[in-house]
Amino acid sequence: MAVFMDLNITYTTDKKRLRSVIETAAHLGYSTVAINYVVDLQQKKQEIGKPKCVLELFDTFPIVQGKSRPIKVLNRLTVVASDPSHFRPNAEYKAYDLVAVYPKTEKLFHAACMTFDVDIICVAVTEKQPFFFKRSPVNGAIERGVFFEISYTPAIRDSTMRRYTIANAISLTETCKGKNLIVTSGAERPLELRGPYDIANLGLLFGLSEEDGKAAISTNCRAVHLHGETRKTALGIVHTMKKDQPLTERQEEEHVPASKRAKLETVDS
Amino acid sequence: MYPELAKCPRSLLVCEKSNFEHEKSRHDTHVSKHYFNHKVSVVIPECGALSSRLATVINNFSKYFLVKNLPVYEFLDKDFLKNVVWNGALYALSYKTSIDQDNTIALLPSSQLILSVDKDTYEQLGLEGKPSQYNHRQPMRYVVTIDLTDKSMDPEGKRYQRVLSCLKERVPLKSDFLLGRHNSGANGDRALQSLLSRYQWKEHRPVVSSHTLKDLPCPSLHALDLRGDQRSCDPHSFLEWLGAVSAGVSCDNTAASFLSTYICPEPQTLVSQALHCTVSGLLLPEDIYSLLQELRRYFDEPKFTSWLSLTVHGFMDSPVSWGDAEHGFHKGGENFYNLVLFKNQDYWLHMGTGSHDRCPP
Amino acid sequence: MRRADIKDEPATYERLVYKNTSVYHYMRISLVLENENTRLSAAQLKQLIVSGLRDLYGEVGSAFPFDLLKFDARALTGVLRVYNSGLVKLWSALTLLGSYQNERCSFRVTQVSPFLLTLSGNSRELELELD
Amino acid sequence: MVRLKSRYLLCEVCVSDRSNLLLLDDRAIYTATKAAVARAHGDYGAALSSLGFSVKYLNAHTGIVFLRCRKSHYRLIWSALPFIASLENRGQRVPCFLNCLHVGGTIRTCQKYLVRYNTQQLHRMLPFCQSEAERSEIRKSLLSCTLKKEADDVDEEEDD
Repeated sequence: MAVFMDLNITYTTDKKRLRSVIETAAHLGYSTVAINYVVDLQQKKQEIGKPKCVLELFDTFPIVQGKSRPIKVLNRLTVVASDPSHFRPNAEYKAYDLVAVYPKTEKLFHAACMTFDVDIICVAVTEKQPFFFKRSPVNGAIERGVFFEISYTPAIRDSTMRRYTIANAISLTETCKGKNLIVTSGAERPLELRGPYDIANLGLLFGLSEEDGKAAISTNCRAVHLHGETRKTALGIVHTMKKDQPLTERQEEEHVPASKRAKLETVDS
Repeated sequence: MYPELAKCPRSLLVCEKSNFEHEKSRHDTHVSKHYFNHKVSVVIPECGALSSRLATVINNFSKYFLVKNLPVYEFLDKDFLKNVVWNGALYALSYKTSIDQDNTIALLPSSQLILSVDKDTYEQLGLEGKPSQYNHRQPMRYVVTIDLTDKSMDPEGKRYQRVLSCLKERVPLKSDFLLGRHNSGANGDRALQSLLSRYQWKEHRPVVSSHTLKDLPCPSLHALDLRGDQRSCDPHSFLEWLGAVSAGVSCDNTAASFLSTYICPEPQTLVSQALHCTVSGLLLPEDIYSLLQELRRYFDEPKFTSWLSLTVHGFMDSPVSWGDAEHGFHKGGENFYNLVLFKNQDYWLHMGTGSHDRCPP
Repeated sequence: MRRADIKDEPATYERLVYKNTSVYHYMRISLVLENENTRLSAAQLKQLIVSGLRDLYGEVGSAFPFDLLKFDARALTGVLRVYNSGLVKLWSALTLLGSYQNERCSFRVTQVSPFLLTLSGNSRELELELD
Repeated sequence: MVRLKSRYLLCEVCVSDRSNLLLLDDRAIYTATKAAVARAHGDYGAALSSLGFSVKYLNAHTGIVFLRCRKSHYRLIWSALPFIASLENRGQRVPCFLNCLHVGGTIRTCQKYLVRYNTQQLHRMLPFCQSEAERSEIRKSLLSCTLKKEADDVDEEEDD
């Protein structure tokens, strides 16, 4: 099992509030959070900008509750796509640690599952799912290592949204059988965050098993993070980093298969 | 209505009754095999203050150390191995590491080094281990057990060198540690001090607190009735009552009250006062055993109460519970035992664990 | 096993294994409110939880008893006891509760256990200083 | 490919004045059922029941309704049915209650049950007939009570 992560903290320009959300996340025991920049290209004057440098947020990052290390903050881009032209991976995407897409139509959902170079596919939680989750795209996404995301904050805010969240989540878990699912907050305020064990329990309402619920905030998020890294580093094969390795270690590593070695390198970073 | 929502995590409770003077009584092994204890609490009905002898035992609990950023390979230091580890009295547990999230490391007094590590660390480490029992779909956690007393782990041997290089060069595993040591030999002290001197550390004493409870409804227990058929209450109710006492939950409710319907289990008596004493920190089984022996002597003089209780909580994030049985954390990592001591040296032993744990021995 | 007539006979060995027989689960909770000056009584807290349960599970689904064993009105912390079958429902209702009298709030569940005893022995709360 | 299994609830709308039945339509039943589920089982129940729930068939003459829902939570809807006290359509309230006759895994088993049920009802009516014409009418209906003829049409199975 891996550390707990919340890969969706909604970005706000209110720096103080953003900071207090991240502090609360650390206090609740999340080891990694991602600040989410949502871009809806349907609306005017929306463009993908550079994310703010996370180092600007804090002088010293808050310490995770129950650990002796500080919280890790990532940047994430979410593209709301209602038209295939909206999703154009370019250099700007590279500045983000994670890339997510929120497909509005079935056609785009299919494309997101099968071809788009993304880490996360968002599932509608504020409206009734406009299409069914078909097994073949969902299985395709699972095979490609792309994860589906359900955010719980709208379910806290409003009773109708809560129904949509639960209904959409259940229809997704019926198709994906609890695999490749992450649960995130999407919080804008500290009081909208919930503790990791609470969310693991909430997973039962979404049709997940107890273990799957816990995986949805830990193991699966770790996989998303790794997937994001591999996307950044040319399929995870080529990755440059400074590291002095003693000769003995090199020799010993010889018996690790090539594919494994590549994986290890990304983990190190 | 919702079968999927009515389930809850598994829990286990093992209850035993026996007599301390029984030849085959295993109370000593149960106490000494529960390595990492975090809190001890004693409840003595009809008692106002700790007797001086009990107070001495409790205040003499061994002190322990918190060491910052201690690399694991330091445990394999030749001098340290010889003088401290092999003497079989060192308890080390990584501090502020969660068994369901982080790499957790423990050194048992049996000289077994247990590394409960995540998949990434395991793959890089290159030491042989086995997947954790509490893995889900794919193994994400592995447990590496290294027996430091094994012949192959002789400091001259090849395997020793390999383990050392893995822990030193491949993955320099380090963590904050809680260290506790029981018997102090001069050589051991020197070796331990030389290790500590290289890192940031601080000595801690177990924290003792005790208070007296007045007019407490108290279940009456009868040594022969463990099940609670007639003359005692059943084990779960008894433990619940003990929990209520520790947490300061009031028992005076009626069945109709809105807030709580909790009442003290039947049969009950009202005791005028009861002593509740707790010790917390890294508590060594040896100290707990001497506390147990002292508590047995409590009944040497005539007392009003017919029983007293001793509860020992284990560390929730320890990689082992009893002996080398793997321990995990699902929704809670409870592993504890409770001893009820009776006048005639009879005792009850309750051992409880949560969902990610083997059945207690 | 029981021999009522012989009083001081030492107990014979007996071992019982109870698997999942704990009827209750216990939760340690604390309530965080947006306005730190808002006060509420134990009864109001229980009422808040009951209404949260009713919203999420309706009149039929929320019809199960639970106890507020302890409540500290100053720190807004408490201990709940609930039947095993109601644990997931109660817990999720607490998670999804977001407001108290039009004020944002949040329940933090500190610990959940099948044994009340372990709520007072949480090793994750062991804080040691190093100075 | 795994099939999502369904359950069909065969219900009878019981009203005091049978002419009111003609006021009903699918929508009225649908909204009333959903509201009852939301009241009895809250947001969670409402969310669950919104999946795969539909009014498959309504016979406004006889008040026979087929409700379809997922097998995994048919109890949820079934248990909420007794809470329906009235149906509303175009501003008119019809006090009624729903009587669940049968729960089946396919429409066909429900249909078979319905035929049997209606045969029974016809038999019960036979002794109360006033005239020979009525009697022969019912006899005719009884003879036509078979699934073979109109396998996929429940509509004409009966009439009272």
